Amino acid sequence: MATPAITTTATKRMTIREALSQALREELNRDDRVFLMGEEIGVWGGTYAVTRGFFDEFGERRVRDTPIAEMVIAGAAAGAAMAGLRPIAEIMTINFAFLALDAIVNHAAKVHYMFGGQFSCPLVVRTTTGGGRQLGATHSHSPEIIFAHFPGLYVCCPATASDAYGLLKTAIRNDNPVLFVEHSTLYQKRDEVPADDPDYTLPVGKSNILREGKHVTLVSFSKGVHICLEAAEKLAQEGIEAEVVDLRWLRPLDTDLLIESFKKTNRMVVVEEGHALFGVGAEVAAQVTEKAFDWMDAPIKRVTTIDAPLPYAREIEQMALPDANKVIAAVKEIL
Amino acid sequence: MATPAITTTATKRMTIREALSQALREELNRDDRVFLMGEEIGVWGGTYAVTRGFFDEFGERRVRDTPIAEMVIAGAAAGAAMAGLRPIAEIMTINFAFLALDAIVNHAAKVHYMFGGQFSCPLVVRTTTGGGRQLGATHSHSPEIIFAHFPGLYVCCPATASDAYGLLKTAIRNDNPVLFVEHSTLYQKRDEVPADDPDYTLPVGKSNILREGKHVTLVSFSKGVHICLEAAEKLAQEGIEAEVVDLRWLRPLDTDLLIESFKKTNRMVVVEEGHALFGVGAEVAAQVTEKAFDWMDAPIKRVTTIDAPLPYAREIEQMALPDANKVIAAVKEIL
Amino acid sequence: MADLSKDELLDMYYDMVLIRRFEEKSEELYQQGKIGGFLHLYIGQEATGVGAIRALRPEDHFFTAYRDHGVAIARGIDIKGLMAEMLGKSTGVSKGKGGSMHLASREHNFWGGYAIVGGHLPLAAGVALRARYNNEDFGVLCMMGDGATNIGYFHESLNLSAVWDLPVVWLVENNQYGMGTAVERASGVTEIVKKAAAYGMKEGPRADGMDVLATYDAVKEAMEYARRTGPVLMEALTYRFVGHSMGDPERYRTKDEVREYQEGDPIGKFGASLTAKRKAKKDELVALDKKAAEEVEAAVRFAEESPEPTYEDLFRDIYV
Amino acid sequence: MADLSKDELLDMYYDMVLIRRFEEKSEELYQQGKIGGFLHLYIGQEATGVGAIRALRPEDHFFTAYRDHGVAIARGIDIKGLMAEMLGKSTGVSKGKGGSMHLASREHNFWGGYAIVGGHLPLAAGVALRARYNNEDFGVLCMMGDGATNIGYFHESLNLSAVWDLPVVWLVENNQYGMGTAVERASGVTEIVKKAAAYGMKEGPRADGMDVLATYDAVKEAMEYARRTGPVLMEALTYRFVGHSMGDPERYRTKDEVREYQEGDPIGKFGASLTAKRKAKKDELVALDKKAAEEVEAAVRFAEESPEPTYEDLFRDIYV
Ligand SMILES: Cc1ncc(C[n+]2csc(CCOP(=O)(O)OP(=O)(O)O)c2C)c(N)n1
Ligand SMILES: Cc1ncc(C[n+]2csc(CCOP(=O)(O)OP(=O)(O)O)c2C)c(N)n1
Ligand SMILES: [Mg+2]
Ligand SMILES: [Mg+2]
Repeated sequence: MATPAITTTATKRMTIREALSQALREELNRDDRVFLMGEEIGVWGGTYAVTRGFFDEFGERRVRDTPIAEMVIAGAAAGAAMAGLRPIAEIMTINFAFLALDAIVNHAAKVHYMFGGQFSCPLVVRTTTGGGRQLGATHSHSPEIIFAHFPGLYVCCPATASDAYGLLKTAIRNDNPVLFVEHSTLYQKRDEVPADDPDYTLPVGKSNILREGKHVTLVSFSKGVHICLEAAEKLAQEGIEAEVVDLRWLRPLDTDLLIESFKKTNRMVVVEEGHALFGVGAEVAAQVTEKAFDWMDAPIKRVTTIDAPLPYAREIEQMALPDANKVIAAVKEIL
Repeated sequence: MATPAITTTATKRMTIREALSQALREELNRDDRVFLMGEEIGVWGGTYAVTRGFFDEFGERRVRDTPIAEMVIAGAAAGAAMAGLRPIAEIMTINFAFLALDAIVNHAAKVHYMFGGQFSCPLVVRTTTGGGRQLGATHSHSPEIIFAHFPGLYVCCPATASDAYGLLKTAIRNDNPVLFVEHSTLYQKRDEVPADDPDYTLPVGKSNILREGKHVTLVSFSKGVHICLEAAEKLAQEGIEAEVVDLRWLRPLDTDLLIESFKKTNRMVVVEEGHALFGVGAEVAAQVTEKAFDWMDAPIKRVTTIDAPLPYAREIEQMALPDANKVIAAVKEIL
Repeated sequence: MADLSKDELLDMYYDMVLIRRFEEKSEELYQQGKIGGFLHLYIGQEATGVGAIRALRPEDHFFTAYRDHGVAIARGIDIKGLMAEMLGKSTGVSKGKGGSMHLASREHNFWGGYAIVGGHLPLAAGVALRARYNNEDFGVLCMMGDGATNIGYFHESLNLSAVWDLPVVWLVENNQYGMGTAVERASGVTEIVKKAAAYGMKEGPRADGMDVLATYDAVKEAMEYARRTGPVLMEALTYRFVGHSMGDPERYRTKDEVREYQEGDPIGKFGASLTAKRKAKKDELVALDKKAAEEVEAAVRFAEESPEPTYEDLFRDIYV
Repeated sequence: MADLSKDELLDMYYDMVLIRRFEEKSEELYQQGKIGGFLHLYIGQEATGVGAIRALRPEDHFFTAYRDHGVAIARGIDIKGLMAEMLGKSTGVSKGKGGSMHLASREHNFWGGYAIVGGHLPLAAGVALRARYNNEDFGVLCMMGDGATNIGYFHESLNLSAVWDLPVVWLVENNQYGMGTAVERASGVTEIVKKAAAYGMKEGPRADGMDVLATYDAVKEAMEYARRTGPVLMEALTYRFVGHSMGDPERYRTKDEVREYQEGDPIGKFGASLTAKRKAKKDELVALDKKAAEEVEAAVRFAEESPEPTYEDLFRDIYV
């Protein structure tokens, strides 16, 4: 197991939402340079209620409601970061971050390099991703790869409450711009979060093995991790032991653990909620073929959202998304 | 060879710039619904001179200079397309298309689906891509994949004058939104273009074999194709025969020809000017492992721009980009 | 009462009531889990939508954001297809793919419901461009919320429309909040029509959006100007009586504030003025009320009985 | 002559001349292939840059677009590091990675040179936010071209600065064209300061950007207002005597128009007024001219002799 052993510290069971709130609250308390800005994070309490109560607790200096203006939310936060503050900008959903792509990729992620290292941009952009909520084609994207493609940025996609807690702190304390992508259907997921170490962080760009197994390696991030765990559970009942790797970060993309795992299992399924074309599965497959070619017993399978926009109607939307059954089917194809 | 045999028609030797101009001129003359809009396409004559003279020839109704406002250039063109016109919007470079990502991906590419097929959006967005011109980090991206990831859109990346001519006509006459990506350093490339058929078009989503060979398959698109051809030429001198596949389109992505080729050569190098992570090489490698696993004698290699922003300084910028020598080195690693 | 006949006035009243019943029913169906996604109700804003749409000619075109049920009804789209859409059925106006936020009907020149704030503004400019390009005599009415006037799309679209003299009425439904953010917390200027000055554009009126006839008159005049001359930016001052969408904690306004506005209910007010001005008798209005409720029930039945889209439909209409 | 001493006035004159010589030299080096990429010269606009920058305090901050050499020089950045940057050398202010469009110097609070039109406006707002957040007494001067005022970034940034009372002077260098597009072909309003009305923002003056002291006075006053109260939108009316960048076919304006402006050359005009008002003798100015030429030559020598960045540098400074 690659996770820093958290068994030595006291833990508390909480939801991802609570873990994120706690991380934010602690960081706001720790460092006056840290502040939040974004749509509906203040008076409303956050559309996903992560910042509920913060406006009263920290006041409007630290918790800043903004106009609906994603370009300047990301861009002004980047400027404040360059000037020495530690902004956490919230873009309500990653779909709206399309409008902030230039500010994030061409500005936040480039100023350090482009000016020869004179400026840094310790910015966190928090946002939510994912389909499955009947929001239709424009509101259901999982397009993390279009950000993670670009050097200069980090992209972090936590799947559990303890990771959400540790990784958000990592992101806030890191001196580089980080796109921090939460999954809109995971906020109620619960697990054990370190409870006595306000300095608990996790390393940048390190993946994690969440379940050990020897027959097949399942690789994912964000919600896909839970799909993999569910599939692994069911596969175990048939005697198939799946190892589950949580990438945690799409940039830097750590393929060491999964390749190690693959060298043991010789089989792999990559699961993601984005579309397949130029997706995470593609990259993982390419790296595995390149670095572990001699261990390949079967092609690497990908389980993704189908190659269509997401529709509104409930049933067919669910059919379009990855799920445990599709993962199980993919595993069986290559076993 | 998969290209429609153009030897039966008369041809004329011209540059990509001339081929594009001619295609545009012919389509403007053929169909009054076709018009151009974009920055500096009129009075200036186009920053890459593709539309030089058009403003005088067709007038400001058909050749419309716009403010510097990429969101509305793409978005208003999409609206005009929905209303039955056939706009060709020009975004000066694909870097500026970051600002139009939402208009292109969330609107142009989604209206047909999202409203149950009621509207169509026969829009062409022409733009230029590529590094190597000392323009620095924000102006040197080759981010085609971030558009091609999304269903609802077509992405076309011609490499030769005859393709530029035929594919641009295809794009204009097609009823779907097409991002048409020209390479800023290829405008002076010359080849034979069909000269007596104003209805010459090429199929959507069909790749093309530009050189036959049996030892290795080189796959690319846009400028990478010329890098591959140069590499193939040099390899031939050493007795290594490389087959060169031009993808032409990144969406739909046609992997039939390259897989066929791979089944013959059992070795492949994919070349692209974008960054590697989640790039075209990743996708091709993933598909080949999946569909031609039994023919794999070696891992698939990728030659891409390095994983760093592009710098200004000439020499090191060139070092950062793919070139024929890197392709040759990659080939030799897997032979 | 404007230039409207008794029948037209009663039609407008009926539309307002129909919207109200439709929205109440939608809320119920949402709570039953039959409608999913986000649901943005039009309750309180009926006068704006009905007055504005009524000012259009059939050949005019219309765009709005996700708060689109009311205007879709006002435009005369059969509520069966609307309700079916909300329930995600294949008989819905968008075949169940769009949902509540993406109602559209090509035959009504009703281009939809768009859920990216400001994203439809350039599309509206593009449709308006056709009028100039082909020298056609139509205008485009593009509605948006107050919050949408702070996004880049607004700026680029209004400016282009001004430079190209496009026939668009940019109608801001100023309901005083974008989600929970009051206009003055989001916009440097609270009189949104003042933004016209940045484009040398005609500054239209700030119409009383709780008064259907005032809105009608103002939009009609603006549309005439737009068709003939060029774009207009105007407002309708209105208020939503319910949350932004389902599950809004409504911490940003007081119950008293809401109550005060509810007392000026646009439907009640319009009904009262119709009877006062002897355009309608009380029982005529009551009958219309009943008819609306029945029409909504029938629509729900239709929607409930309609088939869902199938797996195959997922792959239809991605490309032409 | 404003509140400036003789030394300061001569300094300003020197800066303007130094910019002119630097730019002429740059053009030459571009033609020799020693400078690459795009090159946007400041010739004709010197008075705007020098007047505006001189109005800043050292603790104020500065942002501009890609037409940045002139202002970098005016801000007192050693031209050796600037010229080395233009030649892509590792001794350049941005270590050869930024080039002509991305000059910056942290120690001068000179945040660069940005090549995405409008992209630096939110960054400037963000730096200004620090002043309010920490209750610090500085302002931010953010320059942009006339063409940049039509992009979404402009709208969102100006609005946010207004809502948050940020200490920014938004200074539009109105040289009448964005590339080849005249202001009136790109903007619904040609008096760009009128756009302030959309944000309830202070409308600053349209200063004579060909007059260094007029620009100085106007920016100084605006900066004082900004530091104390909030943002200002102002213009400097100026003109570029040369093409937008190298290789501009200049089909969009006549030679006569250019000649007319050249007759009002800001350097000649300022020099003449200095001698007329007995602030300087003619030969003092000639001496400064000569000194500037020598300084430029020395900078070129420095740059040419400097090493290029190496392959390893490609991978430096991607992340902190
Ligand atoms: C680009 C974008 N950013 C954020 C959102 C989330 N969002 C949906 S509605 C809304 C408020 C819009 O307010 P307003 O324009 O006043 O319209 P109203 O809901 O009051 O009708 C927000 C922030 C979005 N859909 N799109
Ligand atoms: C977003 C974006 N679109 C287009 C361009 C290409 N471009 C570079 S400079 C320029 C003109 C800008 O004009 P203006 O703002 O008036 O500045 P000036 O060059 O006159 O100083 C354009 C269109 C760009 N760099 N960025
Ligand atoms: Mg509102
Ligand atoms: Mg200009």
